[in-house]
Amino acid sequence: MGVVQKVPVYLEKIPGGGLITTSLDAVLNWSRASSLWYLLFGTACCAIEGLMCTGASRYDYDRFGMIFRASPRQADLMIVAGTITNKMAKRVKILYEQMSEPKYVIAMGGCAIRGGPFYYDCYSVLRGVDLVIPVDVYVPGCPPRPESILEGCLKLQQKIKKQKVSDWSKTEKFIPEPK
Amino acid sequence: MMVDSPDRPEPLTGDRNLETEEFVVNMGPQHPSTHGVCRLILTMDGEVIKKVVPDIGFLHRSIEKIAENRTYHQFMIYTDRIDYVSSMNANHAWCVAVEKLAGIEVPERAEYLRVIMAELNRIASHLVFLASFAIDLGAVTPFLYAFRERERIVDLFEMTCGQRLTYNYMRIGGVSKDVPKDFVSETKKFCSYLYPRVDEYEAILTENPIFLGRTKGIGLLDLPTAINYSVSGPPLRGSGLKWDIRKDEPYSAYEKFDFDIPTGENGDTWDRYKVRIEEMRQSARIVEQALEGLPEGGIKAKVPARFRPPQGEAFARIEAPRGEMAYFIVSDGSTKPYRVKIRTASFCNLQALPVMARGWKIADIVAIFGSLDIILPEVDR
Amino acid sequence: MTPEELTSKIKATFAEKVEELPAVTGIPAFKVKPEHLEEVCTTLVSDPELNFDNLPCLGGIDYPETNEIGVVYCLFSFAKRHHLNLRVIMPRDNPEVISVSKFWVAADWFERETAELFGIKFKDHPDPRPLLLIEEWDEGYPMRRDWEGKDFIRMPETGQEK
Amino acid sequence: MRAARQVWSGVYNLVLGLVTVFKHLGHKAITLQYPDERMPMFERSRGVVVLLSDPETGKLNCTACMVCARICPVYAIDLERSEEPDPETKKRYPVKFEIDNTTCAFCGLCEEACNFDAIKLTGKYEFSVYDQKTLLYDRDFLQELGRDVPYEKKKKPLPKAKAAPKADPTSPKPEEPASPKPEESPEESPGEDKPEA
Repeated sequence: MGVVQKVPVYLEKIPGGGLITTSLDAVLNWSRASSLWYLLFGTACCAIEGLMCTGASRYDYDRFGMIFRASPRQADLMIVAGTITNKMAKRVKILYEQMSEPKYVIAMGGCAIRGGPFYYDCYSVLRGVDLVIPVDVYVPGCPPRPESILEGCLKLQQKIKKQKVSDWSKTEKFIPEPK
Repeated sequence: MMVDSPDRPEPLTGDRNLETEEFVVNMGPQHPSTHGVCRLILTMDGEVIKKVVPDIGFLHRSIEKIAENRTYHQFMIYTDRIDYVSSMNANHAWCVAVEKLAGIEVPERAEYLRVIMAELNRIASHLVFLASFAIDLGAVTPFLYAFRERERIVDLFEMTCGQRLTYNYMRIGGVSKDVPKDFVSETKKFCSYLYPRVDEYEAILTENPIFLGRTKGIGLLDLPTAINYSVSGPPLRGSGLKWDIRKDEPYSAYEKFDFDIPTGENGDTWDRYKVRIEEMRQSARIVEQALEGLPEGGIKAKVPARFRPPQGEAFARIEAPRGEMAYFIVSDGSTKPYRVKIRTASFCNLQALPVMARGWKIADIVAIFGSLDIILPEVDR
Repeated sequence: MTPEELTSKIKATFAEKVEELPAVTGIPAFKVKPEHLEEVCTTLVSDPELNFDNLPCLGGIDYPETNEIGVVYCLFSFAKRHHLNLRVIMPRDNPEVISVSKFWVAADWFERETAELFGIKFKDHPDPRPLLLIEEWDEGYPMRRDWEGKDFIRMPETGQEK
Repeated sequence: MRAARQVWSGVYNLVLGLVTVFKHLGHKAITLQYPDERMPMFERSRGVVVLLSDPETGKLNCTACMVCARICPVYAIDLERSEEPDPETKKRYPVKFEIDNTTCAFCGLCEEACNFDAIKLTGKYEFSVYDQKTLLYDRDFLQELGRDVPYEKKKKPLPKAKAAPKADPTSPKPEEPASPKPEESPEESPGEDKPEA
């Protein structure tokens, strides 16, 4: 935890500092929410709906300032589209760790949320991507319609707009909780 | 490996006195051009590929194990997820196999509806191929065009069965729902809309010098190798064999329709692309014929909810967009299958990738991989 | 060749090395002892009348009741347009069979998959690494019917199977 | 000569591609401005699962016969039946009806199996949440979701349907459940129609 992260916390305590942090919040969150670059990370069925169809002509991610990136280093948002197997789980974690802060995750479809149709009688599927990485928004569906995933993105934008710079100091380590 | 093509280019060309060292490049599992989660371990000599080892299993969802614990009706929803780009064909394969096993007669209208749906889905699948193949090679425009047309097919499907991707439309002994009123006219409209669109893709891509440079003569697959590797579908036809299960072992109502089997000559990347483009036109032709002759009547044979096929085994294969899709079912007379072996086209086609990619540049592997049109859940199941 | 001709031809060629099974939806099926498989496959590939050049499907099958495990080979000939179904049945404890990937390369991955999921050993396989499961898999052979794993949740009974 | 032809073909095809792309300049965009503009959903669209209620009494149509829970391939429906029939409608009702939207595959088999117009997949799709646990929908929420869903009441299968199977493939009723359903419901859920009969 660096000094820079603590600055907003102290800034908030001095008189008039609150005004600065809130306007800083507004500017930062507005820019973050309106340029969510997402990682091209599709594994199964949801990749067609969530990444290809939604990125193509009819529904168009670009309208929300969302552009796909092939590299996790340039991405802010990871749309986990599809089943995550045990073999893939480690790689998902690596990909998530490679993304630069601030980073957000949308779990798209039943499989990414909790294993979906592969919850029972299955020996190789990870039952929920939130067992390995923290998830911000869950979009149910199998697969969800492009509108649903767009709505999930809008929900995420709302979440981002509520963030505070003073929360930076609270960098939590993610501990997956056993279900 | 026993089979080795003699006319494959040598990996190293020119006079080289410098000592070089091979190195390994890891491609995937998350890579935009692997269309999912496939890892390719490339052994390189400079820019030239010496060896490709595909590492699969990142999407192994144990569908064969699930099949042993679901009834024949319930397993239908998993067939959707084996090949999600052409769910209708995957459904169709399962239905054909189970109907063969139990000896169920399907009403003619249902067979026609199945053919219409399967062919529309073939077009949709080839459009996804075109979109991803073009974007892999750096052309973004066909991606937008192809998905524009695909949305119309998806609308037709949603109108009929309610879903956009995992249709779950067919049932053992027929189809789940009859088509809505304006389906026939809408589909006819779509077919006549499609032909000029396919010409448009061809105008953008087929003879484009950049596209030709990236695809013509790249990734050769000769016919004996293709057969020995059990390659099927457009890669096999691209290698020059006039073989299509729809024509040669007709199932459903395919023997009633008139269509051509496009074939390639050299078995290169461009031929595989061209075969798919031509197949779109032929599929549209089949759809038009099926709509013309769509008979009246029932859409579902009587199949009990607790469906118990007789003891026995069945092997049925169909021509899915990516090639041959087969189910081997063993029944012990209960409501659940004893064993289901799913043979998918991509599994075998991907196996032939090392032969095709050896000796080409690293940039070509994107084109070769794209031309195989691999769907990873089909590989791993 | 029609299925009947094929059946009689195979019976004539291999005599007691093969044992006829009920046909699989019109496809002649034969049981082969594991020790005869190599010989049978050599003839199937090289005989100009049989000429099986293609292997569309290969899979394992488990019979825990009789303590047996088997491999099913679906063969096809593009030259002659006929199908054949071969089966090798082995004891379940230490199943071992010759690899057919030298006849049909397509068998390579099929056999790796079967070896991994069913625990059948394929002798002389060119690349006997696991294929699908995670690298550190140690829970046995999941496709065997009596397999139980620690992460495996069975679907609760819903009354469909009565 | 060959080189000249190649150059000509290259230039011609590049221009052809450009012309094709520029032809689209005047076309109307097909992009859907999602939050402001929505697609009209098809009647058969399979979105979220809802429970339907009788428009007259406002009570659930469901008689907790368990057919949907049995047919569900992913075990997403958790259903518990009441001990006593409802005093007003003289029918049993579900005490607990939970649909797990995380495992649900939206396949529509439950809707097809239901004989009482009780469960339906609707065209609603906006259900993303911040917390996974809220995706378990209980009976009251599902009923609330289904309040504004229009539906056509199916003809209720008679308990004696086994004796007279109605063979009418020509009738325009594609949503009719699979033919064996009428003979199945009495044996699978004994006594659910008894109070009315």
